[in-house]
Amino acid sequence: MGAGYPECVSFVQGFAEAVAVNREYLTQLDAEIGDADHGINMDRGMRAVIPKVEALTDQDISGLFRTVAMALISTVGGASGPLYGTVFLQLSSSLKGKSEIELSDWAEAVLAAVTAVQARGKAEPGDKTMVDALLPAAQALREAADEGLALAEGLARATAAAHQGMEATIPLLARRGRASYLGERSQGHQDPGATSSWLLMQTAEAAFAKGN
Amino acid sequence: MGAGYPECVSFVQGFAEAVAVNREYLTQLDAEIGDADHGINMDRGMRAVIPKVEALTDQDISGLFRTVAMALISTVGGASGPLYGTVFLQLSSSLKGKSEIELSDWAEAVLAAVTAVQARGKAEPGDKTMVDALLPAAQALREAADEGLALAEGLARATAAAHQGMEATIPLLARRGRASYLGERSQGHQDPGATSSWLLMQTAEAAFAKGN
Amino acid sequence: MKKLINRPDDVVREELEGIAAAHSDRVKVSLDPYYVMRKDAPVQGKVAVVSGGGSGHEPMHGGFVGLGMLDAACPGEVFTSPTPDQILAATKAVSGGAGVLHIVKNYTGDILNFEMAADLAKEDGIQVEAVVTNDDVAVQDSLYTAGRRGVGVTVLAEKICGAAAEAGRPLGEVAELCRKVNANGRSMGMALTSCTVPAAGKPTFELGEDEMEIGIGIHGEPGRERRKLATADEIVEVLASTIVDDLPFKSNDQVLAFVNGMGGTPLIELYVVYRALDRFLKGRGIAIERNLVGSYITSLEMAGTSITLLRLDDELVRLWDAPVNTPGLRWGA
Amino acid sequence: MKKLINRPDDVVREELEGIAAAHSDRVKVSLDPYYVMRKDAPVQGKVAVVSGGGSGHEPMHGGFVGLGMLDAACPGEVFTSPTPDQILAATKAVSGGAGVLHIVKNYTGDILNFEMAADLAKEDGIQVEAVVTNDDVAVQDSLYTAGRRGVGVTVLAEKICGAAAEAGRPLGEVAELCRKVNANGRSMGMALTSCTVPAAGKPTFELGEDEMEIGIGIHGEPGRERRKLATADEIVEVLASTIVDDLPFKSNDQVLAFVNGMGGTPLIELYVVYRALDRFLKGRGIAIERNLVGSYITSLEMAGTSITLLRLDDELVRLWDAPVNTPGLRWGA
Ligand SMILES: Nc1ncnc2c1ncn2[C@@H]1O[C@H](COP(=O)(O)OP(=O)(O)O)[C@@H](O)[C@H]1O
Ligand SMILES: Nc1ncnc2c1ncn2[C@@H]1O[C@H](COP(=O)(O)OP(=O)(O)O)[C@@H](O)[C@H]1O
Ligand SMILES: [Mg+2]
Ligand SMILES: [Mg+2]
Ligand SMILES: [Mg+2]
Ligand SMILES: [Mg+2]
Repeated sequence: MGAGYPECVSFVQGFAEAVAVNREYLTQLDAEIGDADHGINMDRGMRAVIPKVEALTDQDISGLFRTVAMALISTVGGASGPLYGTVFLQLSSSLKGKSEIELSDWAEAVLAAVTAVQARGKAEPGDKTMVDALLPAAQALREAADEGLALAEGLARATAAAHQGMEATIPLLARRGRASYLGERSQGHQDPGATSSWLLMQTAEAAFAKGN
Repeated sequence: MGAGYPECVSFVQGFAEAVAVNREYLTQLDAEIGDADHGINMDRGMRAVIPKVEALTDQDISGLFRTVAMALISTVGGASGPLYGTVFLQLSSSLKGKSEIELSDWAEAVLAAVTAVQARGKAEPGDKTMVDALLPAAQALREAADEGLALAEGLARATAAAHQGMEATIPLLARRGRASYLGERSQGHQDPGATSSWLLMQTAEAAFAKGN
Repeated sequence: MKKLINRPDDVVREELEGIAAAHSDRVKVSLDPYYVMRKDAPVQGKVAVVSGGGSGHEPMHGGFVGLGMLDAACPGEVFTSPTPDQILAATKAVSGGAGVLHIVKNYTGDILNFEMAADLAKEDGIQVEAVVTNDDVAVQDSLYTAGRRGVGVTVLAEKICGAAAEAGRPLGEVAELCRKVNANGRSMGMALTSCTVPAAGKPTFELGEDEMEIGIGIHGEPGRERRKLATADEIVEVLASTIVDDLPFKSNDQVLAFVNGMGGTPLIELYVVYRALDRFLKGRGIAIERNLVGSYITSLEMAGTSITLLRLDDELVRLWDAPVNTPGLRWGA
Repeated sequence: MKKLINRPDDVVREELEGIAAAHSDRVKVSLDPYYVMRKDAPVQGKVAVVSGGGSGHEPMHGGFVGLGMLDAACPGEVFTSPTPDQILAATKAVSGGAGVLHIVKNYTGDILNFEMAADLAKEDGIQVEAVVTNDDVAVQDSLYTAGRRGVGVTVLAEKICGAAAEAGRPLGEVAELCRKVNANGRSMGMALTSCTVPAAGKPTFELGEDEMEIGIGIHGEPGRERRKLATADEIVEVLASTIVDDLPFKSNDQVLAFVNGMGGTPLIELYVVYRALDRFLKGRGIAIERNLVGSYITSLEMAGTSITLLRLDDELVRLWDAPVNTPGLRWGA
């Protein structure tokens, strides 16, 4: 049994809550190697998303993610606005027509989303960005789907992979985004965008895995 | 036996030293009810005075004090520059022609100096200014001279009177100078100018009373 | 103390050397004694406008020297009035035969030093008129005190009198105009932080994280009152209502609204303050005809703001709009 | 956090309302979405110059809208790039049929948002060229990084390109000119204190009483290196020699020297810095032909300075000298 429209809505709401709860934490991570606004940015964006999502009537998963994307793009700004906008835009187009998401659909959609983020932001794995959490998560989903695992299990692996990827950003030298200006001083700090991307995977798991 | 030219020079030098030693103290008093520069101002002035005084050759007391006055006026600025300049200008004219200062000369000169300061600055006794230290000192000198006391004793009384006048400024509400802008908040603080004026009387005593 | 300086004792001289290096197209700087003058001074037949005061208020006064504003400015040490010899030298240097106006902020030190200088200049045959600005409503005014401080209105008076002098008006009229500006202007300021006099090396006063000083001057002196930190709107309400009630400014008055930064406050905040002031004045029916937003009369790196209102008439508007070309204020040229 | 604001979330909107109230003679302000545009825009047949970026850098960019400089500026939240819809709306509003130049500082966020906006504008039939400024020598430049930040040169590029657009030059030329300014300009900055993002509520970094950050940007981000506090002369030596050696600027080069304050540094200190820079450049045989001293590209209330040098030729001098009439920069008008 896959995730339907209600699960997708609770994924989006769960992400908004996670971002709100971690607003200071994400901002503090960004203060260390950036400009102290990542939590503020994401929270502003997700707070704008919620009423838009609540106003939706037609139970369309693709439309839902498109709404999220447009709201993020027009309220977040910064690097994370277009990049998370791209994530949700790509989820929207990958999932067009679906009313239930199976593990293989989600794996494909997340992989396409990472690819789109890389196309926009030119970040390679290891550059200390959100890609370092998203790409391992997408790969874990892909492998889980290939192995024929249940949705819940695949999602759990994705969260674990994102978490590992996020933690692996700590020793990295930033090569993209604002942290790259710090050169060697960026080492020893966890990337804020990788952290919010881990939260994204975690909330997807929590929302989609209910009862799966 | 009165004070001669060498004693007057050591008075000026003593005042320069006293001001240097009390630079921070006077500045701190001014920080509380003024603009944190009285010690800096007086020290800048007296440092400029010393080489000018050392360059003098003609052993003339009046000329010495005039030199001090002109140096203070052209280097101190602020309220204290013209006011201490006025003090020394008046000492200079009161002591014109004298080669030794007796207690009655000094009493007359200091009284004339306070009067000149009041004419310039329009401060009345009790306005929380240097007048509150100088005027009691001048009056003590006058009385001591009238009583026929020795120079040393008269000077000691003047220092004590200046000290008392200085301390008496603490509860006063400032009505002249920068401290007056504070209104009631000026109460409870000792006036910086009254404090430097007490130092002036103290150094006069130390310099003139030697062996008297 | 964290400042971009070398030695505290050298700050004023080095600042003047910096001004000389940067603005030699418009000003000449004398280092002994200190003063800044228009490059083309003395302008023959023109009234010369001279001001001065302690340093630490930049761009005032040195930054206001140039066409349509000051002929010369005399900077003292930080927060210390200049000395008579400086003022005398500047007065002589810019005197073009039509007399010299001294614009003096009401501080004992400034008054006394300018008085001495004016006496000496008159002995040298130069006609001098002095006008004292005293626009700070935070200070109680009384015959028995030193009276109110001269603050923000000084900037406006220098601009307006400079324009009148440039237009060839005689000394008596320019001085009268200066008194008119002063009579129609009122100011009040507040601070979020203290400043540090370089030679003193530590902040003049200490303020808690949740405190502010209301009614400060421009010399790092404490204000009339310490209060709990408030919003920009509340602060403007306090400053502006005190100012408006004092003159008083009335409904249908036209004013120049000047929102000034104290040196450490960024422009973004000054616009938040201006917005509140605009609303406040609209509420009182007072029309802002002209405005000035920026850090023009400062107190070193103090964070805070002051508001100045000047009641305008056609003459003042015309003179305000006249060309000015100084490092600190420039338009129409 | 001590600021003259109301609620942290309202700072940008209220600032814009303040700008609208103060400068309605020259600009119009849109609050939904946020942008500031010339009052007389769109100017038919003229290339429009648009810039934008996070707020907190005032007067950049909103204060540079007006005759001879920007046609529109898009302010994001504090230190956060504006969104594509803002940039699109501003681009459409000022497009006068001759194309629009986007001047974009090199930050991932600015690049991405301006790119999206340009794509959308092109779909609407508007010709857009984007030029990226990246003048900060504190940042290592490499194909494999985000490259250098855009800082001080942006102000100069906006002035110079604005003048060229005003003179009627076509989009391709104005864009080429912008690339030329960027190619000939270099900057570096330092901080004595951190700043506090209003929504974050506490300083972005902590610095000891005897420490400074060298190689900072304009977003409160830490610099390349933390060092012991030094004198103004030593600081200038570090910044200026890194800048000069990078391009490199050579003996007999003519430059525009821009000494910028980071928002919390008073003018008196900037002149001490300018003096040191003037001496340093004289020592290298580099001639300062034009200069700019003041706080033009700031980082909220950060104390610190940045130096920008731009190699000049006759064309750049002419365009720099051309009239400009904006709230933040004005001459000849
Ligand atoms: N080129 C890029 N590709 C992918 N992710 C990026 C890129 N640049 C920045 N990021 C991500 O964006 C995060 C910062 O987002 P945020 O702080 O909201 O924006 P800004 O850097 O504009 O202030 C970084 O931690 C990083 O994960
Ligand atoms: N009108 C006045 N008459 C007499 N003394 C005055 C007057 N005004 C100020 N003073 C004295 O000057 C002192 C302050 O001197 P100083 O700090 O050097 O100058 P400023 O007030 O200009 O900074 C005060 O403490 C007070 O004693
Ligand atoms: Mg950030
Ligand atoms: Mg003082
Ligand atoms: Mg003083
Ligand atoms: Mg940002």
